[in-house]
Amino acid sequence: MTTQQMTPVPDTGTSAPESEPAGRFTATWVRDQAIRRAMVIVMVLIIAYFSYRSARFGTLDNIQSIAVAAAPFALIALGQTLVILTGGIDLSVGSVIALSAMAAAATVKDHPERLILSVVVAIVVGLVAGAVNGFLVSRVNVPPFIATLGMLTTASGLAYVVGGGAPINGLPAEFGEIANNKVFGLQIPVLVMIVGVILLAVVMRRTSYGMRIYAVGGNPVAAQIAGVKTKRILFSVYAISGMLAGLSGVMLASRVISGPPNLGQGYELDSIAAVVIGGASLLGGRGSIWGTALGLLLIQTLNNGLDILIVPAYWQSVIKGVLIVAAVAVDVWSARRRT
Amino acid sequence: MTTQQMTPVPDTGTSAPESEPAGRFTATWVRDQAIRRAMVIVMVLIIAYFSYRSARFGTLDNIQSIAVAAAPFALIALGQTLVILTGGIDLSVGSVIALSAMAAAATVKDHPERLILSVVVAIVVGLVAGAVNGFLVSRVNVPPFIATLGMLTTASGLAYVVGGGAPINGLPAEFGEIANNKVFGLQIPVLVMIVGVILLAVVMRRTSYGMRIYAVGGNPVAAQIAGVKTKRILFSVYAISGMLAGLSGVMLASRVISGPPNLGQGYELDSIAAVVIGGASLLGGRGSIWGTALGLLLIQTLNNGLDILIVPAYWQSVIKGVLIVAAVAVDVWSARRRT
Amino acid sequence: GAGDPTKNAGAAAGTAGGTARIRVGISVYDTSSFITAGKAGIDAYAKANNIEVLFNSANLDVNTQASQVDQFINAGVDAIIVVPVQADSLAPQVASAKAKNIPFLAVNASLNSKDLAGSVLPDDVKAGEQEMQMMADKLGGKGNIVVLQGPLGQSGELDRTKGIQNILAKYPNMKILAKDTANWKRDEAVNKTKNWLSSFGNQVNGIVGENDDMGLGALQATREAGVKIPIVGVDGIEDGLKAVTSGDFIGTNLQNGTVELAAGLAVAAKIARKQDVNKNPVYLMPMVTSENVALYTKHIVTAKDAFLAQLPALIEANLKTGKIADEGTS
Amino acid sequence: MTAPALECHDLVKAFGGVPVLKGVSLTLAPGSVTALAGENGAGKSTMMKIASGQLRPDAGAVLIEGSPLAAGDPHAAHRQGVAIVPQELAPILDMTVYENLFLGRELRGRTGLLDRRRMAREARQMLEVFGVDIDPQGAVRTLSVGLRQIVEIVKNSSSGAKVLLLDEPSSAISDREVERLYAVVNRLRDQGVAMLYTTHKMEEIRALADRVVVLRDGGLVLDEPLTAVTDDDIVHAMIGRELEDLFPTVNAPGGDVALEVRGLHVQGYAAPIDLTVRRGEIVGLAGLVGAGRTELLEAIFGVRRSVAGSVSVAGHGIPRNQPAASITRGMALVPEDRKGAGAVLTMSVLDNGSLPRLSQFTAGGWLRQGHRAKVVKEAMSSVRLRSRSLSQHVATLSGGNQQKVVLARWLTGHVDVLLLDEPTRGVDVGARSEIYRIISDLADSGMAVLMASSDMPEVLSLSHRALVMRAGEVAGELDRAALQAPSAQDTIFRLAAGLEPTDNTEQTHHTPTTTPTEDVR
Ligand SMILES: Nc1ncnc2c1ncn2[C@@H]1O[C@H](COP(=O)(O)OP(=O)(O)OP(=O)(O)O)[C@@H](O)[C@H]1O
Ligand SMILES: Nc1ncnc2c1ncn2[C@@H]1O[C@H](COP(=O)(O)OP(=O)(O)OP(=O)(O)O)[C@@H](O)[C@H]1O
Ligand SMILES: [Mg+2]
Ligand SMILES: [Mg+2]
Repeated sequence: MTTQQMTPVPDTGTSAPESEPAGRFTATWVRDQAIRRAMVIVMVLIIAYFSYRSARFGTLDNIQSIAVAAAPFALIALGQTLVILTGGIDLSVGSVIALSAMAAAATVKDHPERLILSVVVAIVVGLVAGAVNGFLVSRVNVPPFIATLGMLTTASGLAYVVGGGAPINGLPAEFGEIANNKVFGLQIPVLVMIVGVILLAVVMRRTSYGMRIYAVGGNPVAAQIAGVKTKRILFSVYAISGMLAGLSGVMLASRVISGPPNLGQGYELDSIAAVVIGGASLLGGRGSIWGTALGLLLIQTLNNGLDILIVPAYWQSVIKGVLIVAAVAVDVWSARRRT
Repeated sequence: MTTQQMTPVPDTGTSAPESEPAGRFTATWVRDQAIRRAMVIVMVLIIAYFSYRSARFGTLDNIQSIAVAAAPFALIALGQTLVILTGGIDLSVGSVIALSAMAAAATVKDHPERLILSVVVAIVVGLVAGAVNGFLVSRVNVPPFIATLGMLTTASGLAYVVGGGAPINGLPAEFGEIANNKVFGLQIPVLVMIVGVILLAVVMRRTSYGMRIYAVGGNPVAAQIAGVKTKRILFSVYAISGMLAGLSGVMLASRVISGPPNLGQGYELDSIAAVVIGGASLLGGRGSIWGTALGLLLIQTLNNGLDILIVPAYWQSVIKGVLIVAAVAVDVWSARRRT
Repeated sequence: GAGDPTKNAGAAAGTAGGTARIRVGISVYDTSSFITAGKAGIDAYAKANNIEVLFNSANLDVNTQASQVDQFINAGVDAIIVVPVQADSLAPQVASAKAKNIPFLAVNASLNSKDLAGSVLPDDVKAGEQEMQMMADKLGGKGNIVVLQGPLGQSGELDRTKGIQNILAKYPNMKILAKDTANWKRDEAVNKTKNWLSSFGNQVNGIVGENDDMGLGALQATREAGVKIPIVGVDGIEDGLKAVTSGDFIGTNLQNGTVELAAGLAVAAKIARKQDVNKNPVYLMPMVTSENVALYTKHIVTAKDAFLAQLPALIEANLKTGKIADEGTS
Repeated sequence: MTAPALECHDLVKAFGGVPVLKGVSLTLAPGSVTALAGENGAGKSTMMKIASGQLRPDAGAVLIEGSPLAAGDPHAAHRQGVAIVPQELAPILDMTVYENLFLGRELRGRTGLLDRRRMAREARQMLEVFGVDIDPQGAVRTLSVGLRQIVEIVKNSSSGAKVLLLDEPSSAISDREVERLYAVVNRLRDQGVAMLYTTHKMEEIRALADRVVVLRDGGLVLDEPLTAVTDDDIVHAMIGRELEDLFPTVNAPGGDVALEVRGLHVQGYAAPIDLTVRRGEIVGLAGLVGAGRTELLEAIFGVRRSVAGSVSVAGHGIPRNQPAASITRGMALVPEDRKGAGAVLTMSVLDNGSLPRLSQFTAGGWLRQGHRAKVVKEAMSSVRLRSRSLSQHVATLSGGNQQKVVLARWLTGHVDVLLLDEPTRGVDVGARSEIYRIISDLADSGMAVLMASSDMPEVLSLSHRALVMRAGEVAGELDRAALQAPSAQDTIFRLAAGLEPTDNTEQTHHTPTTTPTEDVR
């Protein structure tokens, strides 16, 4: 019953799925747009600055670089969005990436023909890890933070176990095809990202499953009284998040043709940040796929632009920290202005 | 608006009617005890196992080792408890530790006489970082997750800036006194930890400030209507958390007589885990200092015991992950049983 | 900004005067003390040799490092140096650099690719052997040791552990009681060592740290436990050298980032300029003991600036002799 | 006379461009009770929130004893002596009752540390006014909505405020407690407190108020001493038309049993319960606060665990503890706590409206947007929902309109058994008569209705039959004739309180033996 931002008014109102065709230009809609626009404006300013400072920034090559770097994050951020919409959190995505990457690497090592199998293995490993999270949260009622923190620790330990305490090296060059080959002129991870974003955006806005996720996050008791099988929904979002982390893991490993047991370390915070920057509430029920995509774009653009300007790593940290807070502050401010 | 644990019915509580008006032995109190007891039982089992496996585990020396290792964590976990009780989260404690350790190291480098000053500097640096968090959360309404994530990134960048990208080495031996000297037969950090726990436990139970922290976390709107200055309370808990992180930072740095810019990395998750294992809700309003102390003890005992049994690091991860989830699951289960 | 590289002809203090300015992209694994020391060497060498350096750090994330390499390729640099996050990774990135005719070098840890133009690698196995030998000598070939390892799976950890095992194989009376990672960190090493001391009591005769920081953490643990146990390390950081001087360490091995990374840049520049050079020199860490610690303390701590000033010349000389870890004598 | 305790000058407030208050002025004299009436969504709560500093008006000013109130600063309002019992109750669930009561004015001992013992003791005394047995050291979370409301009233009426704003304080409590509330209000009036009292119940206005103020569409349409107006004047001012009968005529029920509950044993309760409801029958569930009505309804529906027994709808047994299955079988529940259990506040009216029957609005998982909007719109307009559009978030609806959403969302499909828990809580007279009409229409169409209500006229006039609950058991039953007897109200009260029944009651189940005070929990 508590609101995270201390607003005296019950509602700071961002985007639940907005669906009604007639009510397009309602006050809520306008406010929604405004909120979104504030973040978009911040984004545009940042992009403009980078383009002004470096001719390299706006090139097609570089935009592709951003996309390729963003893809593995995008997948986990999508899963994270679903989890956060239910009011949960998935801290395990980073180490599930590591575990599934190791599993994929172990599969493909000395067996270049097992390329497809390695992808399947990674996805299944991710799915199993996610299902365990989902089971713990939905059936055993372990708070999501603890359930997924436990998985974070466990999976990262298991990633080392798979490799016997070392990375899996000497992988066949074919393993690189998963991430580095192109389809329709796009590297596969970029394509997967685009498909994933569109697919999930549609699911969240246009299907009953998406609506149920919002309902469970908005008010689990009310959702249950309205006949939503809250436990199943909860279970499913963690499973999906795990599965996407598995997919992300194999793509990351393939990109560098290596199975490092510490892959993905710390990605969980980045993915949560993307979701929250995108306007979601950690209390659940509020947020959207597009918001997450925007948050992700903000983080990735900063990473790329600051690298291009050869800003030393530690100053990059400082600048990123300040900018992210500033962007969200502007966003919060604009949201309140327009209420 | 949403409950983290998905209880199907509005109130979980149809408790036993034998609640006595006298106060002590109310149904809630009994339940509280039961909840606490489940975790205590788990703890006792773990300790019993370690003692059975290694005669060294129960020695006074080793208990002191656990206490010394626990102290810096304890400080940040205490601050984290206050923050979480208000429904917030402080992700920045780890990097505030780094920043204040670096600041203390820079102060004392080549100036052994600045020993006290270095402690003051560290505390002030922590306090300032915490105050910035508090300002952002209470005044600018930035969600705590983002405000403190921004600080996490910023402070860790600044820690490197202080050292010019490298650790500060070559510190005078006197710097070690802060952490290594003994008072009343206890190393100073252990003493600070004990005082801190008792002090904050009293503050939270016995002062209006403590009660108001619970109120702000339980229902900020209600607290405000009742005349609680919610913004000040919010501000203060972040400031305190930052200050304690600063103190923790200088104690850690003093123990290793060095200023490593990556000190404290990842401690935030450990501190949050201790608080949540101790029974606090991330939604705010629920938790206690004693619970946190217990959670901390669980984590630290595991760290120590698994080292003593010479379990490899990655298996330690796996075991810790599983045990933490299991402990909390037992706890949740027992809490429901006794409702 | 990062606009046109302005041609600056006058900067040649060393040997390469008059050559055209080149751009070298460098991606390092993280900002560590090794890298910071290395950066100083890189800057000194670059300035003397008309090189523009694009320097990025990957924050220990191999994906970030791959992206940084992509960016360097997009930028059309003349050479790329990577200090890898992960040994034996980045094969696709090396290949795509090769496709654009950009020489690609691995420094400090190997990359698994036949497309590499060169490499400057330390002999970490040797470093492990050296430190273990020092310990074996100190203990007279018998006794129990504990080993603090680097982050599991990093090439430094793997190779140094291997070196340690190589020597141990020669001493049947020496035994490892425990070995585990403390992730190169002092604060982790304190607690780990302390717990081991709890566990084994006075059975521990020696502590082998795979780097100085962990050795120093172990030193603190022994102090807290009130015991004195011989310790060795690797790297020769300021506090490590101090510990050797004071006798707290029986010794360490010097991995001078300033020299190693500057050598890496030198090799890359010469390959890019199509000059004659040994493309795969090996950095053999000098042993640091109480006898020679004074000189290294001078290079690394007390007379750092003077050492940097003559670094470009030293590097050129070392590349000719092939002993790239040579520190000179001044 | 002294300066007015509270003055509002031309308050204007709009949300997202839609005006809610259009220049309202109001004066409260010390030691007076002013009733604030108006339809759902008229702006009553908004006005109170402004007066208590929770909202900042777009224009206009609030004066407390002549000095201006800092806009949008609840703390300043508190300091200046304004207290509010909000409509959306705001207890701190995880804190104890006494902590809730003393928050912001904690009692401290000589050392400056909290004196918890004294707070608990004084809390007990404060609560005694209402004669309910609430343990001051229990967590508020364990209390029913009704008891929470009492805690809120006690808290704010004892804070020494000069101005007390009560926003529908009696919406969740039953007659017995309402009478205690009257006593409290009268005492405060004697102490010189100025009160503004929002209610939808005419008899409360009559019983308490000196003056009545009516808001319609954000404007002040009536401000008269109570003696100068009739009930009809007030209703007319509120809804802008005459209201015929509040209650529709109820027709005789059909013969088939629609809901059959056998030996249903609710977890945590002593006795199993049997009951049947026929098609077309409206069965009222009466009882004091905490009698277990909510629990019974929840257990029938499956959201509260039951450990034994059976529930069947139209002859089909339904699995226990599975709300989704109950819905498929044609059961519907309108819960008592609309905010906590009824609506998903973060979602729109449309989404809330379609949530219970999502499968009906989807084809292979895809939402049929047009169909959904059409059906929900029909359902919502059948209860005359006042919202800007179907996409308005439920959180921003007025309280009564939220209640309508929670009821109307079931009207999008077929329902055999409708379980209603305080269905008209917080609903204005106009809407209330509509809801009654809807309920009786639904019953006429063959639905079985089981309705828990603390509103006595509602039980008396709408039900074919009423069950009186006490301490989790059915203590007695009244048929239509008994309900229409003049003594019905008294009979129900006696049954509910466990007193000896008067002779014209049929007792079907159970003879009460315990004393009235110990059954409340
Ligand atoms: N935060 C908000 N955002 C948008 N609209 C709001 C908000 N709060 C209230 N409203 C709108 O303002 C109008 C007045 O609401 P208010 O709660 O004051 O009504 P009320 O008179 O108290 O009704 P009720 O009798 O149902 O409690 C309603 O139409 C409501 O939808
Ligand atoms: N854990 C508990 N400790 C003390 N009392 C409790 C606990 N749980 C429930 N109760 C009491 O049990 C009673 C049942 O409440 P409930 O709301 O179900 O009754 P009800 O008949 O629906 O009343 P109403 O609807 O009028 O509020 C309440 O008085 C509540 O305070
Ligand atoms: Mg209202
Ligand atoms: Mg009820």
